[in-house]
Amino acid sequence: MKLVMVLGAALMLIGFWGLITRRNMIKMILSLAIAETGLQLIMIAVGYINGGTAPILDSAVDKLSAVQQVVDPVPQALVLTAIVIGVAVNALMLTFIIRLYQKKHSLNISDYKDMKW
Amino acid sequence: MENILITLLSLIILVAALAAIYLRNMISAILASGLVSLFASILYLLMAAPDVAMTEAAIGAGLSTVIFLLAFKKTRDEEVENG
Amino acid sequence: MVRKTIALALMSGLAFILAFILGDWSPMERLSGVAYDYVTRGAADLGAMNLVTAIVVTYRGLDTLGEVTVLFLAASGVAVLLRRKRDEAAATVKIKRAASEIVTTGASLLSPFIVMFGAYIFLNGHLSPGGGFQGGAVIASAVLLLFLAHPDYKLRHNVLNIIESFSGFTYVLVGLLGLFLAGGFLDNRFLPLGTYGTILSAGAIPLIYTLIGLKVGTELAGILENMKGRA
Amino acid sequence: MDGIVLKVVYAILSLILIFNYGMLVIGVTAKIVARAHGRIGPPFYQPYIDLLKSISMRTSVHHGVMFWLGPVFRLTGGIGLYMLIPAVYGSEWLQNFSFSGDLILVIYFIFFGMLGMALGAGESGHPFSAMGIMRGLAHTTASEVPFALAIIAVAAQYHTLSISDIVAAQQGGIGHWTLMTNPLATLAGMLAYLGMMMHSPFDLHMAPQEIPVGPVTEYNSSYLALMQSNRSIFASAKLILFMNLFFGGATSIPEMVVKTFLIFFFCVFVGVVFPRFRVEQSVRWFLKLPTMIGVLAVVIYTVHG
Amino acid sequence: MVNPIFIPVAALGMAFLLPVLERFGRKTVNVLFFLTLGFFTAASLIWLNDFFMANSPVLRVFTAGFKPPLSINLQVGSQEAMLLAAINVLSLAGAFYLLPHLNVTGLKARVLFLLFTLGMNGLVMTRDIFNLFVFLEITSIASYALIGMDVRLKSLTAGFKYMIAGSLASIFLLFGIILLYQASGTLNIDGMIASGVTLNDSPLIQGAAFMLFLSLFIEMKQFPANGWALDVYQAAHPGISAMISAGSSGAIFFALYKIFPLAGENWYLAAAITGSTTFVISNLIALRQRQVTRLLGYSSVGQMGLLLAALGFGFYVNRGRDNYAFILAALFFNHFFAKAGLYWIAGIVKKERIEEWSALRRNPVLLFLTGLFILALLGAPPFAGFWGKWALIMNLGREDTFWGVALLLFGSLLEAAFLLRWFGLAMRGATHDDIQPSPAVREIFVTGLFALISLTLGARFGYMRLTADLWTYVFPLILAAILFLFEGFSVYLRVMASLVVMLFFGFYLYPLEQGLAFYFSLIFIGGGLLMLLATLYQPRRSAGYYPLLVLMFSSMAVLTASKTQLGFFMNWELMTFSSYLLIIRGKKSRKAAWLYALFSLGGALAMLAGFSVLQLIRPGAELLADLAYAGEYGGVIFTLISMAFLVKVAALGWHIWAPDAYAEAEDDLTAMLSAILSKAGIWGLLLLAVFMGAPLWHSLSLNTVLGWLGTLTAFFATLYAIFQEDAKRLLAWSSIGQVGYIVMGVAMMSHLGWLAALWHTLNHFLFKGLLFLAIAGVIHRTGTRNMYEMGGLIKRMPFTFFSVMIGIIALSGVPPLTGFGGKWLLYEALIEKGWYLQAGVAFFASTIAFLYCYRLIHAIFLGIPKPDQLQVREAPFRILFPQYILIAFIFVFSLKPAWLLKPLSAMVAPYFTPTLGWQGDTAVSSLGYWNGTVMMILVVFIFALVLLNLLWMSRGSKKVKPFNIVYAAEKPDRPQTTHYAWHFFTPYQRAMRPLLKPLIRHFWQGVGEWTATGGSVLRRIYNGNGQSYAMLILLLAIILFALTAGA
Repeated sequence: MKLVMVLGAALMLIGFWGLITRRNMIKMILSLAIAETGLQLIMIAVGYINGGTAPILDSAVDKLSAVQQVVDPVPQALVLTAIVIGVAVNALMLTFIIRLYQKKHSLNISDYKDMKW
Repeated sequence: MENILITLLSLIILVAALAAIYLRNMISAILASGLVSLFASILYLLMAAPDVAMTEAAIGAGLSTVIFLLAFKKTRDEEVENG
Repeated sequence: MVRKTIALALMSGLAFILAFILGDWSPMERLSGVAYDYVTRGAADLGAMNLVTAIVVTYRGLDTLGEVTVLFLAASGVAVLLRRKRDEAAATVKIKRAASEIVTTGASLLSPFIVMFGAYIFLNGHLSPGGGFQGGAVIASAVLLLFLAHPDYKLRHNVLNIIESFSGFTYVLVGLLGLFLAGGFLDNRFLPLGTYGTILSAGAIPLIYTLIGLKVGTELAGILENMKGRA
Repeated sequence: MDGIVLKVVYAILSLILIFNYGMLVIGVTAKIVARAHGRIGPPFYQPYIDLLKSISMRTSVHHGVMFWLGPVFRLTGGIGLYMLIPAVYGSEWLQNFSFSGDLILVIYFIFFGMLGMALGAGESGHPFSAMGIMRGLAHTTASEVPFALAIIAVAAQYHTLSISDIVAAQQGGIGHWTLMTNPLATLAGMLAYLGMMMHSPFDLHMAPQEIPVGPVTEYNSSYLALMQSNRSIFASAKLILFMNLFFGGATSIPEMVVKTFLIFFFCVFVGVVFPRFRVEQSVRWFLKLPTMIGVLAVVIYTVHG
Repeated sequence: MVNPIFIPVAALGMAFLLPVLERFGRKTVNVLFFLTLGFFTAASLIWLNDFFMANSPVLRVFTAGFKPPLSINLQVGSQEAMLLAAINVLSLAGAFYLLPHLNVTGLKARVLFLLFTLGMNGLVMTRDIFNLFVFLEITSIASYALIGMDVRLKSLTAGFKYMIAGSLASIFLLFGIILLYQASGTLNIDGMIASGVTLNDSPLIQGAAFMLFLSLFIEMKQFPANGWALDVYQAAHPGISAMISAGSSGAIFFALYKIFPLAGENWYLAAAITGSTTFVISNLIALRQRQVTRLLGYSSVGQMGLLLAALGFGFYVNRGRDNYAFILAALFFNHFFAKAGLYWIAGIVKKERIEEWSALRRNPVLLFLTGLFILALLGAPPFAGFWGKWALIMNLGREDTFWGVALLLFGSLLEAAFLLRWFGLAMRGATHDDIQPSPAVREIFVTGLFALISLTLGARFGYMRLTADLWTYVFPLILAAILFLFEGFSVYLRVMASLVVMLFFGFYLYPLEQGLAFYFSLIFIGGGLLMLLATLYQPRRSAGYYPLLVLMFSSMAVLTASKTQLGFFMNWELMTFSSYLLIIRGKKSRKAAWLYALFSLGGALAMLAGFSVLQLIRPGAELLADLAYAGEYGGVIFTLISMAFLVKVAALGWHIWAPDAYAEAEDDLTAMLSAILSKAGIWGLLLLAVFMGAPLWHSLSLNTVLGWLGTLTAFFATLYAIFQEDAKRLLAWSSIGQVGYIVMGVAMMSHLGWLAALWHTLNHFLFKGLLFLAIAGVIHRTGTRNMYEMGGLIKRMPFTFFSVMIGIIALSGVPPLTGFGGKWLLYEALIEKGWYLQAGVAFFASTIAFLYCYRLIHAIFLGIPKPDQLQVREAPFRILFPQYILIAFIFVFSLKPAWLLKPLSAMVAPYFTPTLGWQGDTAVSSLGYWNGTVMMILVVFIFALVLLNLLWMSRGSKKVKPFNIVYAAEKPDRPQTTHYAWHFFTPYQRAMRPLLKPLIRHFWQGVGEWTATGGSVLRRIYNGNGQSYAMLILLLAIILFALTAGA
């Protein structure tokens, strides 16, 4: 699972890199989304137990010995929430971009420097 | 076997992520980021997280991509209109 | 160039930090802490097979309510931001190219089934993977399909609004029922836990997940509609 | 009560003495200077004549209350100053009112007359009188500095500010004079004295040649008379002060006359030799050499503790 | 008791339902909206009452019927109740304020607002860390939408930048949460704290803490990751900014406070460093800011930094939060209400640039509220910030954390600089247009409500701090409040009321004081009464004048009765602020008042630092008398505390404010400043000397330094005085110089020296009051302060002339009037002490004083009258009357110096063995003697004699008119250049040129410019690019990592 951990960290770094180097605002949001995905991978990896099964106590998993079999359900619950929240925020951000675009007809973040200092 | 799959997926995800950032064509970039989510959801499945996998596939890969595309369309349409 | 250099420096710093933190990370060996409790007593407590569902809907129900709220907020925010003044709306009316007939017909045929599928997902949330959010997203994709097929398709606002409000409000009410009839806010046990493993089990979990599914579906649909822009 | 009446009587006698002495010193000095220049010069009683002339002038004008009061202040200042200085050491009737204040009082009282004078002249409205006053005041502030330093050095030396005590400490021969025991202070004091006498080369504010009108010429008749009387009293008082401070004081009237005359002649002599300074020149001059000497005198005692 | 779960229930139920209810009309929606907010407020107020009045147990809510850590739990205890009450009151008031804005953007805006409120409530109540994240998201998303909802370019841009920052922060937060979860196996905050998991220093756990706190530091808008916040504050609707700056920042701060026990020691320090740096730097950058809302943004960010610093220090130095709860609460609520109020006012005024705020001038209510909130932000008493700052600095001192003291005090000074400049422009800026702010009743109501809350909170916090002599310390405020009721009545009534309350206060203080304290309070109160009488000469007085005057005088009097450091400092600040508010009433006194306030505050902060050093050596010391135990730190403490006093006496180096302030303040006020206010500094120096004696700095006696300072002040100020053209400025310099003599006297630490100082204190009050009042009368009649524009007024204003003449004779120290007494005592003392050189310089100074004395009286009263002043009348009786009372005192003490000197001698006797004896009326020192009585009689006698003589001799004298000089057919461009009174002492100036270089002014100007330049360089990092802001956030991450990883 270390591999997923590394992947998650790499995705986060790629996301941050995109965030601070891409001038296009949609790209910036995309980068953020990628970073979020990376983080979610990390979260799931944290909850993973080698060889564990999904935390669903169906016929495959014995209710009594479940503790030895299933992976940690808590990170999964958290990621579930995180994904939805992430999409919600992304949607709102994109809305901002649409509105901004209507004002200045540019997607370049450095065109929006009216306020500074 | 599983490890090889995970490695493969990881590579694909990384490439897709880099593509999402570096592709000039915005639609391709958005689709690439959708791919990231999609393959991530497969990873989730492999990591015994089917709930998350479903969510990621439906919301992260599906809806999210659509929203990006819609937003992109909105910011291009008007450019044409006003251009 | 300077910017790039700075960015590179920042990234290497960040990479170092991540490496430092995750360097000696090792996967969990076995369940501990609260997860242990959830796994050992979750099924007995709540009667849900899917432990993630048990956590999402009941144990950490407040989070989920908050999550729904976040989505609701985002939808409201998108709506507020993209609201059109009357004159603005009139000015941008334009004829959009209609999709091909196959697509149109297909969409009309498919969308009820997709909605059904969504409903299935959230109704079985306590038994199998999936739940309100996934189901809601699926429902929203039905709406998306309709949009694709009919570019000037208008949602029936009132219906959508009422469903959204109703499901949200009921969700809160159900939570209150938990408070008054059972152990606490969002406690699912004010309804009988039923037979373990059947669809009508796990107390109010299916009910709550249904409400969430409806709410999420309508909210996502709302977002999509607003982003698409009303013609 | 008896004591006070006696003191007043003594004071009046002392005043009469010093007034005439001052008149004579001025007259004699004028004569000597004239001789030195190779002129005949006025008679030594010329000051008396001038005074009488002023008093008996028919035409008399004034510019207002302050103008009117100016000479009064001036003469009060002169008389008051004299009253605060014991003229002759050991003589009961020439002690004046020196019991009412020490050196500090004396040096501050010098300003009383000046201020009144300046106010009076100011009211005349003539720009030149204002200018003269400006110069005089500016000059005084500078020349008083080394003097004050000298006084401080003397006070530090004798651990007293009482003039009588300072004189007492100098009794017993020339070797005990401040001149000998504290030459730096004496030097600073005597340089300051040149300025304080407002005699040439430090007499720009009087400026009899360049400026045809000034504070003194603004005044006439009886006003001028008051000022003339003051000049004799005030000058003598200052002479006596310097004598007391630096030259051992006097135990008898003749000693006083000799000593003060010599001191006065010192300044007359300097005035004959040196040309006149401009205001800023004289201010700077006083703030440089004499002040440095004074500071040195003071620092010695500061260091000694 | 209301179950806390009903807050989210009500909020969500209503939010979900509102879209359906829209069809019933806006009114219904509004009613329901406000009902919900009202419910929040009511519930939290009930909790507040329960916890503070009824001591109820902490409310704990377990959702889902399971105990934590299985389920999420909410908690409401006393701290939460306070926060909730504040937040919900803010929301209710803010919604009321924002009502038109919400109406414009439609129904959904109400939903956003409601959920925003819910988010803040949740942040406060929840005890689950992931739930915290959810509520943080709710709050953030609601605020993004609220910011952007007016779809203006600026607010959209700002909102977008905020969202990027917020997204980054939430990524970090989530990262931290999951790592913490892995380490502790729980998400419950209490559980985590209890498990002590973060004490482990494995990289994973340290990384978890790092991510967690990094995220919250970003949300707390810490430097340099705060560019987005500034844009938000600038661009958003001020009503929204108020909600964010006070509400959500506050809630986030509380969240941080909640989880801070998770932090390890390295984080305590990191928080302290980051917070104080943010505080200093944002205030520094704000110096160059002209945009009101952005200025407030910098201030908000700075305040967040202060809070974070206080939190960090609290743990760092104290290893616990007990002492710091008070501090945090005070600082927090102070900022909370004041900043919200200021944003609201900004929304009412609708002027972007601070220069345009002069429009406030005609709206006293708004001006009053603005001033009140600014004072609160500056930590003026009685606002909560004052108590918080005091306690914080004292605690830091106790814990030997002086770099914190230095940073925080420096930051406070910078904050004062820009806030007061803004206030000055509002109060006295040039008016640009006539568009007046037209506040709605609604807006004024909520702003006024917050002002009231600020005051009440201040009183509450003060009540907790002022344990001893409470009534004495707050008396001045009560008096001012009483007088406030008389505003709007005629001047006579107001003066009468002022006199009555001051007299009452005098009677109250009378039994409390003796000795020196009595003497000074006599000057403060008695002098105040006299000066109050003099104010009658101006028939019209703007609002607030008398309350402030009484506040100034009575707080000065309290200084003499203060036993505790806090009481002293409080009244010192009261005096400073009231005098600042008085000075700024002068027509052109904006800059002067600003300088005055800055120097005074700088001094006051130094005093604070001094007291905090004392805490180090004597922890918990509250009494002024504890200064006596300063020991080896005596030198430092003395130096620091004396700064405040040196500023007030305008000692050389700290005098920059004085000439301008004295010159530009209203004429009668100048008399009070010079005659009375400067004595407060003298009182302070005496106090220091009483308690600390003559402390050493290494081997140098600080009293020698002080002595030289006084000497040089006397000298240079006098020198400057003679070259002034403005009568008030001349007297101002003179005043500085004269007080320099008093400082010398105090510094001598001997019986005679103190006698000299005390004598001169009263005497300076008498003659400088006299002179300034007389000049006020002249200015009143002639309308000019330039002396060369006057002349010959002796004929038109003889009574005033007499006043001035007596004044300058007393000033110059010419016998026989009182001035000489001071000089005599001073020189006797100096020579006795062995300060010969100082005596020489002092003497030089006092001779120079003749020049300006003469200048003053000559240029104004003598010489030729100006053609346009031929009809000038004598000054009004109402201003002459107090002058003649002063003259009467001068004569009495001239004739019988013993009447004053003997009691003074008795007052000084407890401290030094008397070296001044008496023989009848003759005062005898170890060196000399002085009989003022005989002197007076002698001079009067001789004077009378000579006068009679002249009267007789000049009986035929004729009065003639003075002649005028002519311009010889030439009309000069600047007629004054041909006037002899113009540049009167030019030759002297030439002679003194080397001494006249304004080195000190240049020094301070340099300090100011370099500071401002520093600000403008630093603010370049806020280049407006959202992407750069993201980079700065990552930079903060790296900085924080470097700061914390070392441990």
